[in-house]
Amino acid sequence: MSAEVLAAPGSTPGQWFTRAVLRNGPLGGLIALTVVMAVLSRDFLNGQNLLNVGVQASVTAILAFGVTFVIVSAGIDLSVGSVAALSATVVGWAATSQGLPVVVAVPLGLAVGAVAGLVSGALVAYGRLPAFIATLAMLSVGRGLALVISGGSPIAFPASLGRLGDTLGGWLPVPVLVMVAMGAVAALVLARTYTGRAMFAIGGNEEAARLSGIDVRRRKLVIYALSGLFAAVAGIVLASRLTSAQPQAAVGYELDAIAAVVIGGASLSGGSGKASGTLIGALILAVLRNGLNLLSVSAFWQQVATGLVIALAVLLDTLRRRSAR
Amino acid sequence: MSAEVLAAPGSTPGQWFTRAVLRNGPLGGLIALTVVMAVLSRDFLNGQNLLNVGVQASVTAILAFGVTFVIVSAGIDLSVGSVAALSATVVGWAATSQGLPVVVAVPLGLAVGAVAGLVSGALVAYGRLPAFIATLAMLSVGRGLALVISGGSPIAFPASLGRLGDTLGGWLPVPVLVMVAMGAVAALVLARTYTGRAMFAIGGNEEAARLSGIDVRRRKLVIYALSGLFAAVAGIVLASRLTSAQPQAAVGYELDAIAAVVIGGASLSGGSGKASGTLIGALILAVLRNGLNLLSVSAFWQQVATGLVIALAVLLDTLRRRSAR
Amino acid sequence: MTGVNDDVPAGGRELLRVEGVTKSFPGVRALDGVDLSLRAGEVHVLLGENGAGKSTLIKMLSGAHRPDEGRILVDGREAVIRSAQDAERLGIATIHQEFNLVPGLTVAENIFLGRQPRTALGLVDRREMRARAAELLRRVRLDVSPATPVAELGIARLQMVEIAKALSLDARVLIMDEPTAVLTSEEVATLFGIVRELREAGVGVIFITHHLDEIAALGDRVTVLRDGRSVTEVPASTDEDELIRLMVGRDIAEQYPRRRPEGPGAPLLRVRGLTRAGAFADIGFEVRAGEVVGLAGLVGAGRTEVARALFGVDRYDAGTVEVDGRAPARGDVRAAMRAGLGLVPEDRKGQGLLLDASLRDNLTLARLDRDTRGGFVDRRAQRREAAAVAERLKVRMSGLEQSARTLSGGNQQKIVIGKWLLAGARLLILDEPTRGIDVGAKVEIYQLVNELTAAGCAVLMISSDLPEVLGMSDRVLVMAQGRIVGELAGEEATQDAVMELAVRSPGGVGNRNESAMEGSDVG
Amino acid sequence: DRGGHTDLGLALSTMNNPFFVGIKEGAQAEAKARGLKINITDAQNDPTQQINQMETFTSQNVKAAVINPVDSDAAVPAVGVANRADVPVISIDRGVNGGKVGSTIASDNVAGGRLAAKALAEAVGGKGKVAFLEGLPGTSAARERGKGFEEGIRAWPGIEVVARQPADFDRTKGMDVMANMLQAHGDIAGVFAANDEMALGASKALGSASGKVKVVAFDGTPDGIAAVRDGALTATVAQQPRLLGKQAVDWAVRAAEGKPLPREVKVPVVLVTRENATAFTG
Ligand SMILES: Nc1ncnc2c1ncn2[C@@H]1O[C@H](COP(=O)(O)OP(=O)(O)OP(=O)(O)O)[C@@H](O)[C@H]1O
Ligand SMILES: Nc1ncnc2c1ncn2[C@@H]1O[C@H](COP(=O)(O)OP(=O)(O)OP(=O)(O)O)[C@@H](O)[C@H]1O
Ligand SMILES: [Mg+2]
Ligand SMILES: [Mg+2]
Repeated sequence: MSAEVLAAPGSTPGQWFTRAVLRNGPLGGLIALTVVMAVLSRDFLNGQNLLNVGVQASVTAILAFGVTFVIVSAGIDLSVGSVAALSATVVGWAATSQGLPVVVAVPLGLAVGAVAGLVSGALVAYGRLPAFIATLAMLSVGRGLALVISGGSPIAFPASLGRLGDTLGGWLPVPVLVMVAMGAVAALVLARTYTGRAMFAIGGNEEAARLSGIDVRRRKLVIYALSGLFAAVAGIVLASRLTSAQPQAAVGYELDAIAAVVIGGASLSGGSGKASGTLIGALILAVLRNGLNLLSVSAFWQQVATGLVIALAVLLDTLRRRSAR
Repeated sequence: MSAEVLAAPGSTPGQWFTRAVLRNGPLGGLIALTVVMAVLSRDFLNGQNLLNVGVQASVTAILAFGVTFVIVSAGIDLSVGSVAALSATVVGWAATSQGLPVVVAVPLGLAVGAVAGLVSGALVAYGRLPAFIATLAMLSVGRGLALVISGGSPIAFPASLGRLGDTLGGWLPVPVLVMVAMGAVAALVLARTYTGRAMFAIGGNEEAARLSGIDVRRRKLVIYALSGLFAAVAGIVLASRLTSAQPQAAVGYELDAIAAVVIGGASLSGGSGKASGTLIGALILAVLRNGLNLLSVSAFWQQVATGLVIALAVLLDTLRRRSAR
Repeated sequence: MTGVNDDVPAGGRELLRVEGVTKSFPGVRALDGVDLSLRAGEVHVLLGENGAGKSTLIKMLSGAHRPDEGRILVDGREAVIRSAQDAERLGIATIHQEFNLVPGLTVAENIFLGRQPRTALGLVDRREMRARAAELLRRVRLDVSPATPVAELGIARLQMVEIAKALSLDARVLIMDEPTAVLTSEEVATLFGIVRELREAGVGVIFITHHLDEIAALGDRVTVLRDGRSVTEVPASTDEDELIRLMVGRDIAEQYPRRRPEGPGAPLLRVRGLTRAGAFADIGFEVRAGEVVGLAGLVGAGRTEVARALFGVDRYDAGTVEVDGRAPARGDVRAAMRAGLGLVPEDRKGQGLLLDASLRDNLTLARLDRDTRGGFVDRRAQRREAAAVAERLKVRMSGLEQSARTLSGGNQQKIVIGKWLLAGARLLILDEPTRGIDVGAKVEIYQLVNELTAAGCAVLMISSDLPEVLGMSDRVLVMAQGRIVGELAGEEATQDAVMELAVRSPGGVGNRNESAMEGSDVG
Repeated sequence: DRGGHTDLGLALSTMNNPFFVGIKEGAQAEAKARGLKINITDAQNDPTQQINQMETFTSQNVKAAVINPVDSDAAVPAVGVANRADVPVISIDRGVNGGKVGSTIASDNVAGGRLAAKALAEAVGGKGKVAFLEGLPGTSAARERGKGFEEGIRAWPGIEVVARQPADFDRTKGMDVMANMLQAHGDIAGVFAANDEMALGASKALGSASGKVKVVAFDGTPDGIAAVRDGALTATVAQQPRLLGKQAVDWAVRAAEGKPLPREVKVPVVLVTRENATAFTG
């Protein structure tokens, strides 16, 4: 629905704008915000800055793709920020402190992310913990382990991995490429795989999914493991950008990731959500932060503005849906 | 159910213990944790330290009582930490910077908390935002406003209010008294008031509540306003303990408060919850932190342990309910 | 329609056998040593009151529950059915009493949920899935696109999707738990046709229903459950009174015991020109004190929408509603309640009950305001009131603190009605009041309706169960496509007359095919 | 041994920054050398937790406590806890605005800010546009370093601070905020970042321009020093966290023994530039 065509012949620009926003939901919100920023700051709308926005969105977006799986299946994952930091720390520890080759260190980091997700998933599926609590516990445990492994200090990232944070051909940032690739994977998983469709079924009606022969518990393991895996990728991209694994990186990113998913049109009660929407949600947050920095808005007011825009973006989407009825 | 008598004649202490924990749910968890801490540290079980635990639980508990209202009605409130800081900042600003008398400043701070809750409530009830998003926005806005009002610096609290953080008769800490009083109010609200019963009805089945003549939207306003009001009280107690209002106080306390409510036996899907359970939940968290500090557990491992205990406490409660069936 | 099976000793070899199965839930022994057997090519009807254990029994066969004791044999070999997948492997397909559909997914995906066809790459093959779904939809005569999200379908169509889903399994044993409860006669006829085809093909069918007339029409054998025990097994040709006696353990003199009070009273409800674009138009009627007015029509005729608009749940675009001469504000449930209206919604669990709350809280919910003084609720008064009304309605419960979820369907419905009695409603709108409720409990609800009208209240009864509408109403209004197309007073109201109006479009041209009329014979 | 006995308590404000980890390590090493048992806690920047932790220390009957205040005002009640239990208190890195504190051992943040201003001004040749990456709003380190920097830079009329944005002491945010600032101010000559972490992020954002744009930082963490050595950072105002930690234990022991204490112990800040970076050890 958010992909409907912008067709509104014979109307004033104002009407056109309102309609465009209302029709296209999250995308409309992104466009509106972009227009506002472009009008307010002449530095906003240039290629380099837009690439910056892309880079700045990348980590949140990759985290948010993983969280989309969980939210579509009516769960929630508060642990992704911690898991990202833990995975990156493990990569740094393996590659730098233990001197393992990168081709071993990276899969190890990804595995750690997936296992952290698996543990949360097991607590949810077999321990019947509410997802909020299971992943809150993992938030705490993951961060603690990252600190333990690193001794609290950043670990340098091998130079070869640093390239993940760089640009290709001097202009195309690799984090943006990774974001797009992970987004494509997420879209494919959601739309076309057995596990993806099971996410919608579990989120829409868990009992029905179970009675239709879906092994709900095993699927939940896979769902949370995927979220952990995406978090690990995000953590590695983040550390590559910084060329060091920071045990205290990505604190609080889980809320940004969840906000991105919901701004992108998913429902927290499960059963709906799209990778494209999530990408748009992450871009909205990045445009907002970038624009507020460009406008030199005071630090304190930035927080106020961020809150207002999050509320407004979701409000617009809610309005759109109601008017679409 | 959690108040059942501990009667288990003719069994080994081990069996008795398991049974006591399983029968009494959150209370059992608290007792078990206390016993473990008392065994591990000889400093734990003395009067002064236990009063310390009470004080240390007080702010989380007061926040959590407010969050209980919201969770019982199947909502969630992520903004309570920010709102607590905002309210305390307003009190400090009014009393110290503006020289208003305390009897004006405190009601003003309480009003600010209630209004912040009201705004979240309006976004949820009339704007149809998911509670997670509405209160996430308020988390950001509230913190920003606290920083704006204070200019980013702590504001001294008037001496008369400092007494709220002190002890009575040289031993009885006032925060503990406030906690008990607010707990009693919360219990009364939940069990005996129109709004309290409406919380259970809305949380149990919102559509059925609406079709039975409960004005769901207006009640939601009241529910979130109450949560904001409790947050304001917690903020004032916190600032009194610190003798200054800190705009960056209580960051992340919302997760502790929610964890306390859930550990206390409430369901995040609404319709159940008790003030006594919430108190126990807050005490479990405080005993855990106090005990880990007493045991000189390294800061990094403390985070791991905290996560494990949160998961374990809720797991035990889930087990108990399943075995009670 | 006569049963084709009366004289044919139906069925071949035994497909399924249940021996001494027992199942307990906390506080309830739902099944106690139940035996059952199913042969290939027979329709075996399970009959019993609400809460007798029918659904629990079939849940053992579908893998939703495990028996505490006893065994299940499939093809003579003992089978352990742990999950829906196990059941599927054994060739058992089940249509559960509760819908098991995912609202956000399409019809095609719901049909193939968990078993989607895949492409060579292991991805879901949507084209194949839609093609196969379209085939199944044709078979159940459901005219919707496989790409429609099921959230957009009405309750009857949902049931047909469930049936298509079960058929897609090509099972040897097909279990149907009250499939006809939400269907109109037209769809019931389609369903019966399908079941007969399956029987010819040697499929064994377990069929649960509260509509006794369907038993002779479709069944071969009947097993009667009472209080979790299998009481007896009789041929399906056993007459209805005898079946009722076996089921409830006593005779029920009259299935529709309507007693009309002397003379119509003053008008209680007056509706004029009520319209909401896209839902209903120009609805006008009157209900007088002491009357039961039936509102009949095909599913989707707009009856529920009208009820919701009257009660202030939804807004309306035009028209007036007067209760006792006063007009409650539009779209305001509380105003409607103050005026004396009460609504027993069609979706009992979704809209009528707080399933996990106590019976006391459920019963007193609609009078919470009145039990509140200065912000505080008089809990003792609530308990007293709830106890009194529960006693008056003869609710079968272990106590007022029992949760509503654990009551049987009939008792749940009594709780919803009790709520409105306590709220002091004088005009009660009952939307599908006896859907899924057993004969015994139905009669108790009808007696309650009599008591209400005798006390000067009135009832507007929406029902898709034609015998019920005819048996209990003093007047019948018929709706079609959002309009009232006719009113039939007591003696003119016959099934044929109602159906003729119901299938007629408001313009006056009949647009339904013959099967609707044929289906109406079933009743 | 049921927790055994504990001699000293060290209540750190946070461990989410290598600087504080340095203090911890310095203190731990010194305590070990003296055969003392020390309980080191992390308040995660929450002053309330700090009170709780001081209460824990008194429950453990420590002989002296060291506090690294989250906030100078909000630490007063925490110090009060120790005062009431007659446990002597040393404060480290930041002062306490009340209560009875034996000694305050600190590197001077305001003076450090001034030093940074001077270093930056000299590095850019006394004129041009500069940007300022602020610390986490509301924290005392952010305030004091900012104050020192603003005071110091005022002495250089040729220099204009064109942008001022918080990056919360966080490396990622430092990078993103710097990138955004560069969009609006492509012509800046220098940056002051209120800690090394933000500076390292900023220097990444500057990328190829990092040679031309001078970055002055604060803290002197191992990563920061290394970056100065490589030329990615122009200079950093180094505190000496290990030394701070060591001295805290020294003075705490003296306090426990009832020996007289100086009110203030200033651990000097050192401007680390490319020249002295190799020699510097925190
Ligand atoms: N999950 C459960 N937990 C507790 N009690 C249950 C559960 N499921 C069923 N029961 C109880 O078991 C008994 C049998 O219920 P069941 O649903 O099998 O009845 P039924 O014959 O299908 O009734 P109906 O005609 O209303 O569908 C009832 O007393 C019911 O309340
Ligand atoms: N939530 C909805 N969204 C869209 N259309 C709906 C919705 N609910 C009902 N409808 C449509 O409105 C029309 C009237 O439906 P309604 O449920 O009022 O019929 P009814 O006569 O009460 O039938 P029933 O026998 O199912 O109660 C139908 O065409 C139905 O499909
Ligand atoms: Mg049943
Ligand atoms: Mg209806």
